[in-house]
Amino acid sequence: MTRRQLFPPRVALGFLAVVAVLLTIPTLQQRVGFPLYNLIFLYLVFFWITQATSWNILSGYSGYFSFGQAAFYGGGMYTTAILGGRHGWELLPTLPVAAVVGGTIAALTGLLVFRLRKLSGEIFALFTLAVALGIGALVNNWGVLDGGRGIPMGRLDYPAWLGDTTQMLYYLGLLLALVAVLVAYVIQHSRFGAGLFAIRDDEKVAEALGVPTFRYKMLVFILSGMLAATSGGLHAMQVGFISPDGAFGLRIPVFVILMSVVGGRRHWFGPLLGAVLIHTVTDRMAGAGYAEANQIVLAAVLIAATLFLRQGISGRLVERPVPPTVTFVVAFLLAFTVGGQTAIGSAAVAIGAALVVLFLPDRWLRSWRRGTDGDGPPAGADDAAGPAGDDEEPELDRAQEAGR
Amino acid sequence: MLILLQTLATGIVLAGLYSLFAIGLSLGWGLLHTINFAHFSFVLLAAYVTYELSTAAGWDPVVTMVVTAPIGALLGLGLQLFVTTFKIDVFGTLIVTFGLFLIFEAAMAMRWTADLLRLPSEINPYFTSAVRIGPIRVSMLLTIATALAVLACVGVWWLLKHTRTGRGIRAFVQEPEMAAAFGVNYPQLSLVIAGIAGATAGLTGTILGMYLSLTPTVVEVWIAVVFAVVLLGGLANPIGVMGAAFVIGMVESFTRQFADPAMARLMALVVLIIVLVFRPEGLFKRLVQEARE
Amino acid sequence: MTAARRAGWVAMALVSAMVLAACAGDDAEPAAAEDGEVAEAPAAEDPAEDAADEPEGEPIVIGGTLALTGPFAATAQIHEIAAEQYVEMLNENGGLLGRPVEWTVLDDESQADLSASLYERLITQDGVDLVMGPYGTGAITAAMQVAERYGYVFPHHTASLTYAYTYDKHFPTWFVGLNTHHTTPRKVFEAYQTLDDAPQSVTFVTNRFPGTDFLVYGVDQGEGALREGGGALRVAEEMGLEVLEDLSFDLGTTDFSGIAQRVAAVDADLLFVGGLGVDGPNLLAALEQLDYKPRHQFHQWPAPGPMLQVGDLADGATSVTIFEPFEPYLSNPGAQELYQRFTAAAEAAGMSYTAPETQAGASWAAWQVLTAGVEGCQCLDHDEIAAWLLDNTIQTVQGEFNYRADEQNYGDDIQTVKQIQDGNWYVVWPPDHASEGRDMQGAG
Amino acid sequence: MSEHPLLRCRGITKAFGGLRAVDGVDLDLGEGEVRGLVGPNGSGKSTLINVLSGHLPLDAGEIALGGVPAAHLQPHRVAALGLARTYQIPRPFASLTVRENVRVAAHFGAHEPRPADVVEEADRWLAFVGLAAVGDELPDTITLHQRKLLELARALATRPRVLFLDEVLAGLNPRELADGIALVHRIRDLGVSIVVVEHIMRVILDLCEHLTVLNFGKVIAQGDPQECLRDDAVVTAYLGADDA
Amino acid sequence: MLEVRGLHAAYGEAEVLRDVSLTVPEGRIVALLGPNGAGKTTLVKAIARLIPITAGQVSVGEVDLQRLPRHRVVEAGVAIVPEGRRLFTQMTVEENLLLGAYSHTARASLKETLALVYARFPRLEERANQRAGTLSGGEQQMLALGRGLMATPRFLLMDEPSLGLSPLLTAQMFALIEGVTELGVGVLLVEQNVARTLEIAGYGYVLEQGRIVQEGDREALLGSERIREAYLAL
Repeated sequence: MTRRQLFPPRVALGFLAVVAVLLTIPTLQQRVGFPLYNLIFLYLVFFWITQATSWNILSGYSGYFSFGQAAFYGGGMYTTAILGGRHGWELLPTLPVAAVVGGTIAALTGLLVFRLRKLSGEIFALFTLAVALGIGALVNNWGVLDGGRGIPMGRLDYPAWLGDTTQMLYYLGLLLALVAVLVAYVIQHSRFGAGLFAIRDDEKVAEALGVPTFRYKMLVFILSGMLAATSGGLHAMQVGFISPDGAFGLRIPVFVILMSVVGGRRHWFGPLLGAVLIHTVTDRMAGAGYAEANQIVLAAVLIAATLFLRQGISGRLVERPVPPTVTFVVAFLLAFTVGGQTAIGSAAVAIGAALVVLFLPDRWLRSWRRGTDGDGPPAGADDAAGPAGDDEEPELDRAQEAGR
Repeated sequence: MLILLQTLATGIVLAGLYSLFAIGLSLGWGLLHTINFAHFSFVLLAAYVTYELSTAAGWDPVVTMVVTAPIGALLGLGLQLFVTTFKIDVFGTLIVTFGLFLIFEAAMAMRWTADLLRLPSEINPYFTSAVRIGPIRVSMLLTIATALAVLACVGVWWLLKHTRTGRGIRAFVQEPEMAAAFGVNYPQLSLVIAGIAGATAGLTGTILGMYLSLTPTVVEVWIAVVFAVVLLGGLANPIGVMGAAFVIGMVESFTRQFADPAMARLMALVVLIIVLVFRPEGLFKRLVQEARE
Repeated sequence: MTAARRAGWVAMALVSAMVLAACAGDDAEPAAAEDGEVAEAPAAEDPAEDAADEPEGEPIVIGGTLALTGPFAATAQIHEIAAEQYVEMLNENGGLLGRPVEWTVLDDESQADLSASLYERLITQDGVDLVMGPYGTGAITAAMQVAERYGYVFPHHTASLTYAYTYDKHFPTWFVGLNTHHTTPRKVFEAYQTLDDAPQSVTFVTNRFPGTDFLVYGVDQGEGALREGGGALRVAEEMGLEVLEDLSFDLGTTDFSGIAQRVAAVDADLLFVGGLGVDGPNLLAALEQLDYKPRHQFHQWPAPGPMLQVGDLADGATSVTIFEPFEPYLSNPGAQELYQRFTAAAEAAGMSYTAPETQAGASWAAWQVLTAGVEGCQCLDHDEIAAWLLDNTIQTVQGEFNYRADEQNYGDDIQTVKQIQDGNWYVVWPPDHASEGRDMQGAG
Repeated sequence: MSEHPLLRCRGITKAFGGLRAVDGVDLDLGEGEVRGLVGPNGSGKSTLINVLSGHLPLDAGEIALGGVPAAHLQPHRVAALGLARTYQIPRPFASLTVRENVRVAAHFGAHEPRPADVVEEADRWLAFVGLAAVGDELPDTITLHQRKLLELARALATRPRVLFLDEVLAGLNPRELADGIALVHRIRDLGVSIVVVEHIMRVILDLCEHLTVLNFGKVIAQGDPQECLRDDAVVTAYLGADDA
Repeated sequence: MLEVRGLHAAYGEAEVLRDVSLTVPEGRIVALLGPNGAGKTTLVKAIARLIPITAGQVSVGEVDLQRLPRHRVVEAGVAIVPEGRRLFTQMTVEENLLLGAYSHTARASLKETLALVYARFPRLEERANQRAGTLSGGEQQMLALGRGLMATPRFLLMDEPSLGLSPLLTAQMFALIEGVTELGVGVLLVEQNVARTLEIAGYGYVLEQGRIVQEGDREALLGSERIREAYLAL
């Protein structure tokens, strides 16, 4: 909701500090010489942050749950692949085109689902899935786009000052993630965001209070599509070989949903948190031949988060910010220095520790602080878990209205 | 003319397989408010069971249905109990069962590895043999699937339409409060539906076990087309499921016969998108509808 | 459900995730990964074996990814077993440069982009000495760009988009020549021309998959360094075959009845199936339902087991190969070891088809190429390894490789044509490579 | 009926299937007027409000708000013209706090004057209805009465010229009822014109200067509340044909 | 005898019913009067166990309804003809009636009850295979009543059966309700329409803001100022 200032000094400083640190990392990497993979790892984190955040401003903020993220991601990826890989464009000019393509796909889909028919939640979700699969099938069959052969990316030119490919991906990935997060932040704290949240909770009431629901939904859909497609276009450089089933498959939607649901869909910070968390876990487990175990664990977390954690981790973190943050920093340093883990391994360990602290029942934490006194009812946890039957009464009312 | 009839016949048996696959999903969604993504896992698990029983124990693959159908039913019951216990809403079931789908997929990959498992021809004569009607030939296996599909769909339709249980279910879906007031014990009836839905998954699995080379991910290519049938069919309408499967089957069959075969799946998706835009409720009416939307 | 219990559930789930993640993090270290792999491999070592030269010193770490899970996992398994066996054999025989060899394999989940970032990780974090290519055209194409970025020698076994590989240190062992879309069909059609009932017409059925699509339809003009736009379709016309039907289908197609009807309707002399895996058997089953058996049939990359399992239907079917578990291939250097080790390991792993054929052969050859380069230059320097490989003839289970820099490191097409006869595969073409007493058979 | 009413409705008709839920209703509302809208159950009051606020498309009739035609507009356009409503059963945005609920309304609503600071604006209305203390609570943790007040605060924050109150006072105990009546008077004193739907006739008499009585979707009496309630048609509608 | 003693019910924190007690004898019509919003519908739902109560007791003879699982209340002899009919609109008339006899007790005499209902409402028999949603308002109300009777109840809770009906149809409906008592069924008739209701009800209760404020026989209530006050503030 609107504060008097969009960026209070604390928030602005925080953003600047994080960005400043991240900007120095490639230089630092060259000086100090820690593994280059950390850059790639961070690029992938940026990529997932961008994807998850772009999904979330649509599906988290406005409540229209989409399974069609791949339509934008794949659309952007193919734009860059066709223009760059086939027609020899430089990388940078392909990205705005990718954004336009993503925005167009979103706009057309939005016109269909929001104007022509108002599709309900589940149908909307499956419709977007059908659109993504449909575009995939089209790309697979139409030689102008691909025709099933796949497009090897080769090397695209880009301005030399962006450094080598890894650094270029890193900087551009960071930029996109920053844009995505800022967009999410600004939306959340603006009139636009207030309107979207209202749409999510009760579209009819929102409309009655003066929220131009159709315009807002279209706008956020297009914005989401543009962000995801730009990020997909850049990611084409990382993927190297673009094929329809890779670009329009289920993996991207699954992961962005997972990240946002676990991280929290109602806060700009949620998908960011989810992306860092899930990608770190996946990176540590999947490569090491634990793909199946990883899949089971992630799926279990998805189920648990859906059932018990309606606000995601960010909801909990907002209530209890300090102990987990401190735990994270301490655990990271310990693991890195004493434990001899890699930076990413340390991060995984630290995240684990921080999560444990985050989800310790309040009673325990209080009893640590106050000795043995642990009688009070656990506050917070209720709110974090969210109300189960929020919508019952409005449902009833809607039903009555329709019945009259 | 002959080629037209042949294409029609091919489309019909394809539709049979699609409707057998989709009927359980449609019932769960329309009657139990569970969009069961794990239906696909149930099918694949049953397919593996058919494979195991046929190769290791030497059963005729068709006979394995006496095992796979109950397994499917049990899985359906288990899921329904889970959904009721945690009071998951429609949308929640989609996410939760998708999680289950991922878990099943990984677990099956651990158990059966990623290797291609295929029933050898000598114990699976159904795969290559055909049913002949005059000059027209259709796959024996798909004909079995079609017979099962008709049995399942018509059976469910009859159950819903003409039995006390079916009346109770329909009444509850329309007016839960009134149905309860007149003595409908929904938790019990919902288990009946969940069991039937699961059993059809088991039957589908046996058919696919004979039809495909099994890998843990093989079922993914069916997701789009099966959801298309469910959405087009109008929820919980067994006859609608058959009708929708017929439409999709024909679209695919005719595309394969008279246009670029690679476009078949695309055409099916295009039909789905167009129909959803103009008739979000599907091509067919829901047999059972909430009184108030 | 009380709030406290909810939080408890979540905490449990997350904690277990993290514990696993942390463990995985440890195991991702090369040393530990080796343990994991050894534990999976069959413990069939013979203690009586004379440990001639015990390798010593710092291990040489070779990294790579394979599609251990996901849609390509069925075939990638073959490469995993082959690699394990090769490394085991290497270490039993004194290692590489006298040092032990460790094989770090990561799972790319059949995703090209994952493969690319995992190679980044192997090279820049884990600091592997050498890399081995992944499985699958997409993953290889993606990973090769990473190898190129860091100048690593990149042997790979199954990539099929020859024209796309311009990296000067990539070494293919799917050794089919740069113009495979031209040479492969030419070889196949030539084999068929030797028959008394040589086919006069052909029907193409093509999977819309990068490799198969390329082989049948060729490339657009000006793509890569190819001399021929070509593709099997064009080659067939050039060689005087009449193309009666040209059908393509989607990856993941399971219903072939419509296609089968069209194939049967035109009744061409030769059915050219540009498919992979079980496409061939599925199409044949659909044809069988129509009581139609093609007079001649060629299958691009069939899964060997399922093809044999369909019985009579596939009798006389041909395919191309670069390695088969019989003569003359078994006389090639290393072929016996491959055959014995692979078969034993595949049986132990419970695979349905245990004999090594093209896939295992390509994998083994890739390892042979890599170790030949290292032993050849007696170093781990990538430039020197590449230079040595380009300058020398490499002996592999497939035969001799002569890498030519001017052909994007491809050389001659050394594929042969194999055919199913009496329920088994035999090499039948060209004559000097044919299995003993076997030649190309016409429609019986 | 005044010459230039703020809200002018003529011949409003809305049918569901064969049933004419609202059948040619004329309704005027002057500046600063409080008008009661009553009628037996099912007489069409809620439907009328839904039609006037744009939730349901009307079949026939004209609506003008401040001289501007308001029929067939989307609800957010109607809101922009300055019409706000509450819901019989409160429909708060469940995932937003009480304060955020009001802020959404302050952000949108009537086009002008848009408040410079929605935070202050929202807090002002929270204080106005007496919910300042629970501003940070989620709607499902406050009482039903408070949720009804939240409905009010949210409607007021849209800066309406016309406000429909759909049974905001139902289910209150006598003391809450007295407070509620006082609150409605204070809203009227702000210059807002109000249509009150209410079943408790004493409340109607306390609140309203004018009354419109509906039965079977038609206006059966209109004018002074006391007179309306004595009207034979009204008595019959409520108590039955042969009045004792 | 249907007995309600000291019943309290609430939606969340708002108490909607406070200490309500009433009795319905078999074969008689008891009116429950009161203005809109007084809590009449809530009371009916509470008796039928469609909403939970916070205190009090509802019993039919010896049976305490609160102790039964929800779907067995109908077996204890209490059926409902709800406000707004709430028919199974997608199902046929006959299916609605058959569903009325869903309970085990009612199923035993299904055929006879159906014949009886058709005899009383010949209109329903004519339309047996028509979907309930396509009936006219009066026919729908008839069907709701018929469905209630199919449960072979000892007590019928009727919530505003005249809602939305024209005066003529209302009169017919009330005649039908009177007929129900001939079967020995006790009726709790919730109505706004005071005069009409008291023509057929011998006894009545007046509910205002969740409390019974008055009870008495027909004459006492008809002359009551309290009722005019409650309805019209006069």
